[in-house]
Amino acid sequence: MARATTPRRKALTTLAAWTVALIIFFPVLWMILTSFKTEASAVAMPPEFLGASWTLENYAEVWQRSDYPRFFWNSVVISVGSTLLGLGLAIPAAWSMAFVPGRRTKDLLMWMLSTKMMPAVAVMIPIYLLFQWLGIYDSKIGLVIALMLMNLPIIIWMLYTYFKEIPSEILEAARMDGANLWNEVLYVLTPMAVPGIASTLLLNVILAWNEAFWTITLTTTKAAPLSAFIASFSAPQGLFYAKLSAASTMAILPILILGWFSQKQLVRGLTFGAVK
Amino acid sequence: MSTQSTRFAARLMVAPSVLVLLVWMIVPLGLTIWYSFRIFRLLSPERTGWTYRNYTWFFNAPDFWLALVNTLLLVGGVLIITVILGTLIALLIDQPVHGQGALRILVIAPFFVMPPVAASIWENLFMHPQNGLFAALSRGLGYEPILFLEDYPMASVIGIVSWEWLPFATLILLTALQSLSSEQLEAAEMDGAGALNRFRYIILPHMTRAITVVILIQTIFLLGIFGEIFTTTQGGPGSASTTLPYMIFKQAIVAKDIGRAAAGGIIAVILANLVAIVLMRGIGKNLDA
Amino acid sequence: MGKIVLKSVRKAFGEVDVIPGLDLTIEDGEFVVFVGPSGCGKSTLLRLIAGLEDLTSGTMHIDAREVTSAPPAQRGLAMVFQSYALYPHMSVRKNIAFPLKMAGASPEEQEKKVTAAAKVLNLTNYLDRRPGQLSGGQRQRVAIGRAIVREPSAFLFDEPLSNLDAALRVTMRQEITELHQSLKTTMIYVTHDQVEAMTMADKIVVLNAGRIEQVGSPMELYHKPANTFVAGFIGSPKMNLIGGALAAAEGADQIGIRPEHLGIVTEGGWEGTVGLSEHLGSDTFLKVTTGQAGVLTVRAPGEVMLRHGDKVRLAPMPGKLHRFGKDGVAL
Amino acid sequence: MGKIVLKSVRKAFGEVDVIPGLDLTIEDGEFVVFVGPSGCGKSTLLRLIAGLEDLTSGTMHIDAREVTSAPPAQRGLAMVFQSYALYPHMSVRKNIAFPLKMAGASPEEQEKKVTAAAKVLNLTNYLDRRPGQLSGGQRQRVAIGRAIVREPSAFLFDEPLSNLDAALRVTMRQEITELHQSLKTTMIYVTHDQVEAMTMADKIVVLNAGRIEQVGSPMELYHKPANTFVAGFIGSPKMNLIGGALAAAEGADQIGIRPEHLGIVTEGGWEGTVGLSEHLGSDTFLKVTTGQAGVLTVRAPGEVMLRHGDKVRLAPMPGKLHRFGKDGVAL
Amino acid sequence: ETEITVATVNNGDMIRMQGLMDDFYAKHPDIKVNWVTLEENVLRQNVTTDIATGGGQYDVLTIGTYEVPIWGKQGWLASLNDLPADYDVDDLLPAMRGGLTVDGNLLASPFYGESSMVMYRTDLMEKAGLTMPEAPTWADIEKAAAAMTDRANDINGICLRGKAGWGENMAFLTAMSNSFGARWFDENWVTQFDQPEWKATLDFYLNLMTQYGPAGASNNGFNENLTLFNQGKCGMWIDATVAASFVTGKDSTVADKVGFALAPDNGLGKRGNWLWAWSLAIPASSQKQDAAKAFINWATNKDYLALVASKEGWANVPPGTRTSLYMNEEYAKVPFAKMTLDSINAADPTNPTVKPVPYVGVQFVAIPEFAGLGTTVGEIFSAALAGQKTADEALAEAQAAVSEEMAAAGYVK
Ligand SMILES: Nc1ncnc2c1ncn2[C@@H]1O[C@H](COP(=O)(O)OP(=O)(O)OP(=O)(O)O)[C@@H](O)[C@H]1O
Ligand SMILES: Nc1ncnc2c1ncn2[C@@H]1O[C@H](COP(=O)(O)OP(=O)(O)OP(=O)(O)O)[C@@H](O)[C@H]1O
Ligand SMILES: [Mg+2]
Ligand SMILES: [Mg+2]
Repeated sequence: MARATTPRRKALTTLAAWTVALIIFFPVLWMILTSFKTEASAVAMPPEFLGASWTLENYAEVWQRSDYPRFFWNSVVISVGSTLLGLGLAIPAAWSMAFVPGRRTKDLLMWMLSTKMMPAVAVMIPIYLLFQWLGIYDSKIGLVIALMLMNLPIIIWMLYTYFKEIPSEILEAARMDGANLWNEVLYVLTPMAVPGIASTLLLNVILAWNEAFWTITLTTTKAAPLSAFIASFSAPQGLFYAKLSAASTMAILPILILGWFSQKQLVRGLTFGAVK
Repeated sequence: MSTQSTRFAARLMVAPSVLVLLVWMIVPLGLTIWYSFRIFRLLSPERTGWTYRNYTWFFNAPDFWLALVNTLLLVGGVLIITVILGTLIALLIDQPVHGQGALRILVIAPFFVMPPVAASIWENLFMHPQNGLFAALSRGLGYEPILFLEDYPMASVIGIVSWEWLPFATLILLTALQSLSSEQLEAAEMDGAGALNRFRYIILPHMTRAITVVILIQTIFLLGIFGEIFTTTQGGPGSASTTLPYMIFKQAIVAKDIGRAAAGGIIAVILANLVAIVLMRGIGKNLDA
Repeated sequence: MGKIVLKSVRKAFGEVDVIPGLDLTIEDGEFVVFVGPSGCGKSTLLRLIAGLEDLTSGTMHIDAREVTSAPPAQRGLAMVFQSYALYPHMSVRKNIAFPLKMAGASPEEQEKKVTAAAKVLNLTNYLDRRPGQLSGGQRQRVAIGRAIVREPSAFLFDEPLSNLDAALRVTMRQEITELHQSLKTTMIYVTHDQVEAMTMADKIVVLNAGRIEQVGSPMELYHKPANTFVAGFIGSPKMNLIGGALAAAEGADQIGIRPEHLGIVTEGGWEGTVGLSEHLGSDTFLKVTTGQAGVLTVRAPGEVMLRHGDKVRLAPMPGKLHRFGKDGVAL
Repeated sequence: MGKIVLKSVRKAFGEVDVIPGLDLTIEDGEFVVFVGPSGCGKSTLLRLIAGLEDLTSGTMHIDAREVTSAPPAQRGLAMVFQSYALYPHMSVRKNIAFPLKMAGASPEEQEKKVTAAAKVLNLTNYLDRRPGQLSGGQRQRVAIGRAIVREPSAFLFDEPLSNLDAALRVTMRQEITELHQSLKTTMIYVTHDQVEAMTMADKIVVLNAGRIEQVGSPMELYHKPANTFVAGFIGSPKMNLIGGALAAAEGADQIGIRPEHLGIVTEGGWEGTVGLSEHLGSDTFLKVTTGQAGVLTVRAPGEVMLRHGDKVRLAPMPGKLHRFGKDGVAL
Repeated sequence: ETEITVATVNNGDMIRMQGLMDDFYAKHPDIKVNWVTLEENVLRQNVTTDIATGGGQYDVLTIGTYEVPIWGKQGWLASLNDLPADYDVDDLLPAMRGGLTVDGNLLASPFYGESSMVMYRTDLMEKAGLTMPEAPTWADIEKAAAAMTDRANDINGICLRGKAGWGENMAFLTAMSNSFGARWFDENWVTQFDQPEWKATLDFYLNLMTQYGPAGASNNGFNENLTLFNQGKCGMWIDATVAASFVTGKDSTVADKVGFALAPDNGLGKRGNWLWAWSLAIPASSQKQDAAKAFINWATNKDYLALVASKEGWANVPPGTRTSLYMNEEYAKVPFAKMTLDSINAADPTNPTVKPVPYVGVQFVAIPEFAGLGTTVGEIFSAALAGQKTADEALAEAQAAVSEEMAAAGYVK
């Protein structure tokens, strides 16, 4: 909007927004803080804030104990790969459903989502056997495909919503300007939907990054991502909060950084001023 | 703008997605239906044969109906919390504030935490009656600590899952907010609508599609949740916080009874479809327009 | 290069029959203007021609090639949308260059043509802005720019000048006319502006509720409207229609006389009282309530200073009467 | 109820000074029309008054109350946006009823007023459609309907009739004029249409690049333009401006004569050759290239059938000459 | 070069082994080991799926005492009888070896073994004017718990497992029930939860916990109780012997005030302690049996114990597998060494309780159905602990659920 907010109002909203954000963020913050405490200090009662004994030991141990870079790299390949592959399939599909809706479009959308209805544990054995049989068990490509299929409905759904916001006249204009379908999607639709595509991308990278059932069930060593790394730190015998926190912090840090860099895209609103 | 040629192109462009999803659905679904009528225990491969008892076992299980109710409670509770809070937070962080970028990252950060880790953070660092921060807080205020997981297991699980999914809702709703043309808001302002009315009559209707999407997507995810329950309450005490997916989880992972798990899966699919149909009836029309 | 033939074209949106059935031939190189009341289907017809909507039934040919179901890109037409439909994420320069880019023009050529178009359209200073930062008229000019940079087989304009000021509108009108004369490309033009319709068109198509009321040259429509609808629609202020005895005397059901064909006389004619008088400077429009002929609109010279309540006598100029039969059709 | 006073109002978008500084008083109950070339800042000025944009500097009062930084809702104004700004998710009925609903009107009252407005605006059949299913003109009418149903202290119209056909435009023009006469509410109206500006305005404000060139009644502007800019802008086709010897003979730097004030004579005057001739039916516009006075536009009667290349003699009507000094200011 | 994939649980001893691989590579330069380290439940799920479907992803598995007899019966595990002589099979603790041998074949080699025992706070006992016998009875425990409970200072007399699960509360309760003379099934696989022994067990447990236990105990497992004990909030804790090294370790606030005693009995000749080992086994389907055997030999050999001792000290040697370790004078200096050995020796998997049973296992029943059954019963008992049902209701429910499953699985005709 063209009106500037008053500094007072801005200060108030800032205060409110930061309070809410910190409340929401607090558990994560607490986990990060815990990761720098000794195990004893981590569970100390009453909780220790400033007086805690800080240490980097947990990180050192976690780093030493397992091959973090390998897990990390697998996570990157799997989550980014599956998301990009998914986007490649989903953008055209979402385009058709948003701009050329038929009578069945809504049913189709719903059906796509319904492919996610089967509880993972119930299909574990069938999928496991399938992967063994196809020879893609414990391979990155296998996981890329699995996670892509898992998230494809979500990607399509999200893109569908964002595409729906774009006035179809602009696409028509492109068509009149001689753009073929490909150009229409590439030069007009995609750039206009950038914020939507960016949040879809981020959310799906996160979903894939955090997926902890299939990634563990379908891997052993070669393709195991950070979820397996985490599973090697949770709940062993003994005190573990600090180390688990350190491992978790290491697992979310990359994605936190990715979020940081992509937030500009995520939050950029487009002015659709060119259409009445 | 739907013409013959675009319609043809459109079919062509959905085809790959439909095809892969079809395979992805049919093969496991077919196998699962097959298994659901088989006696198939991983650890007793010598016992085989056809049976319908995998299904009857669920219906006869004393906690089955409770689990159904809990499943719906979980889905409904989390949906209500995330959609309402998500909308409010999206509105708040859509305002011009200092440090907007950092702020937004903080708000979506919970989504970055892997579900098992999130559950264990909440269980151990917050809700634990002896070591948790909440306990420390209530002791500090002179109250007995609340036994979250023992006395309010479902509410606790709903709380944890809501915390995990709040960023998802917030982010989608925020993106939707940003596509609202400022001219409409200006027009409403000229028409004498105050902030509340602008929200109710302009912003909210604009966001209905996004809210619908949040509801549908989350419903599908939430209908399958079991990890958080396993980490925190183990479905208990007793079966107070057992959900259908958690029942299936126990059959598949603990008891290794694949036949029963498959039957449970089929029941879950039917339940999910029912929920989806109800939802589509109720809010599906928000998807077009 | 651009003969367009529509045969029994019908278009319905769901239940609503927007165009119930229509035949039209547009000759190569013609400048055709569609006029008609708001909501009569002008934009829809244009979109059908463009290929942005499917015909519900009927066929369409461009240069003897059937294009009934060809996609827009294959029809080689350029269009200026009523709602502009600019690309919000591209600068004005990129907006205008887009069709060239799609046609595979080299960057230099693009730049050359964009610069030329911008000059014509008074947009040179705005080339690097985004559409969101432009005024309504500026946006409309960008939309025109986007259409004229390439060489389509026909242009489709949907009220392209409605947001421009009079001066610019005159300039743009002349630019488009010149463009037409130099390119000899078929142009189809929707407008509400009488001046535009009358001055630019080779042929005017008057539409009403999706039907063609009359097709003809501007002068034909002005001088020989086929029916009362066209008579009332072409010419501003609109033709006075008079029924009753006066019409019967002429052997018609209704007679029509344009405001500019009513003279203020001192003797004879119809006596009346001035109601509203609108002063435009160049002209004065009077609403005169007469005994015999009802309320008549009169165009008087700008100097006429008659006021509310004054008595005047009006006489139709000889030979300017139009006669219509019972069904409104011209006799 | 609606006196609006702007003092040293300035508005800049970043670097661009759209309105460099402007004083304007609009009396209560006045009908003020803003005209000016596209992009001169009309819409911006309207938005400033509405409170939709912040002033960069200056002050603004409505009825002696300072509103410089009051939010729009507190100013009690109604506005029709150039881009309509309809609520896409509401039916036409709900769109129009929205301001009433916000004002807490009862459902019956809403229904009554909406029905009445719809009738005036020819929208009765469309009340249950969504804006997306309407034609451009229909949308514009809905926007007007939304503004007129309630009783604001002033109306702001941004080119409200630009997408309507001539007939409807005349009707709407009269409706708005009548509305003004019955309500006596201040109205600020932006238009590109000469006829609208001349017939509706109590006072016309001519803007150019964010500056006021002249404020006055339509007849003042027509008969006594303050400078060449106003002279050229008011009146269509625009006034012929002639420099050189002819002007010097009148003791001016430039002289101006409107096309309607040039007579076609057989003797004397300036001899010239007809270039373009535009036939509107009611009138014919001729471009005549003369030796002494350059190219002149002439409005001749519709019957005049002069054609390209014909020789004519033109003479200015007595007393209709305008004289301008060096800086373009009227003498 | 042969690559083998070893699946291990993520506990301290296993992690330590991964740090000592240089020694293995020095001895076997032609073998490369890929580790899959996972949390217990996840590991169990993955290896079970793999072995049951013949996936063949792993060459060496870490499995528990519960799985060995069941998998062995299916023929899924390769025999380890042909390990080289320096493995010294006879050195294994007899209780351990017995539990891992099926039909005369040693199917898994114990890497680390444990039992359960009582850990108590010497300072609190002293304050209460009590002494803990070496081999206490349940009555002693109750008395001590009552004496040590000090709600005002947030000290609970006793902490016990309450979290539902066959490996959580049911491991403890099943072991405890042995000392009360209870059993899961009689010789004909008839479910026994309706018998007075079980009622006595559960009543005692519930009474103890509600009176002297911590709040919210129905969610406490090993880790939660360990934390509580280390924070000084428990007077006693009966749990795995391995906990001894933690409660006396650096993260404990009560490290120097901990005493140990054998798990309690009721004078019926059986103590309430369990027997568990994490063992290494080779799937019958593995293509790399030789390399896998070489690895197992290295990891569970006497030399390995010496290796750990030399690198990390005797306190960190994986306990509970070999007689020779307990003969070692150095190791005898470790405070809880003897108590561990005595506890292990006090458990007899083939003859766990007072009355005869048709199954193997101290704190479990080595049949495939047990994981499901144990978890179901665990939930019921956990609900009872949370106060949601009475002991009688819980036992009746357990009886019904278990007997129905057993009938369905064909144990009882
Ligand atoms: N998608 C639609 N669904 C239903 N009716 C529609 C749709 N689009 C247009 N219409 C209706 O079709 C009729 C013709 O619309 P069209 O846009 O062609 O009018 P127009 O002649 O261009 O009017 P204007 O001069 O106001 O732009 C209108 O009555 C309009 O309400
Ligand atoms: N957001 C903006 N940022 C920068 N410049 C702007 C912005 N909005 C408008 N302008 C510029 O301000 C000037 C005035 O715009 P305005 O919309 O007021 O023109 P207008 O007189 O209404 O024109 P029109 O008759 O074409 O609607 C134009 O040159 C326009 O490009
Ligand atoms: Mg139109
Ligand atoms: Mg404007």
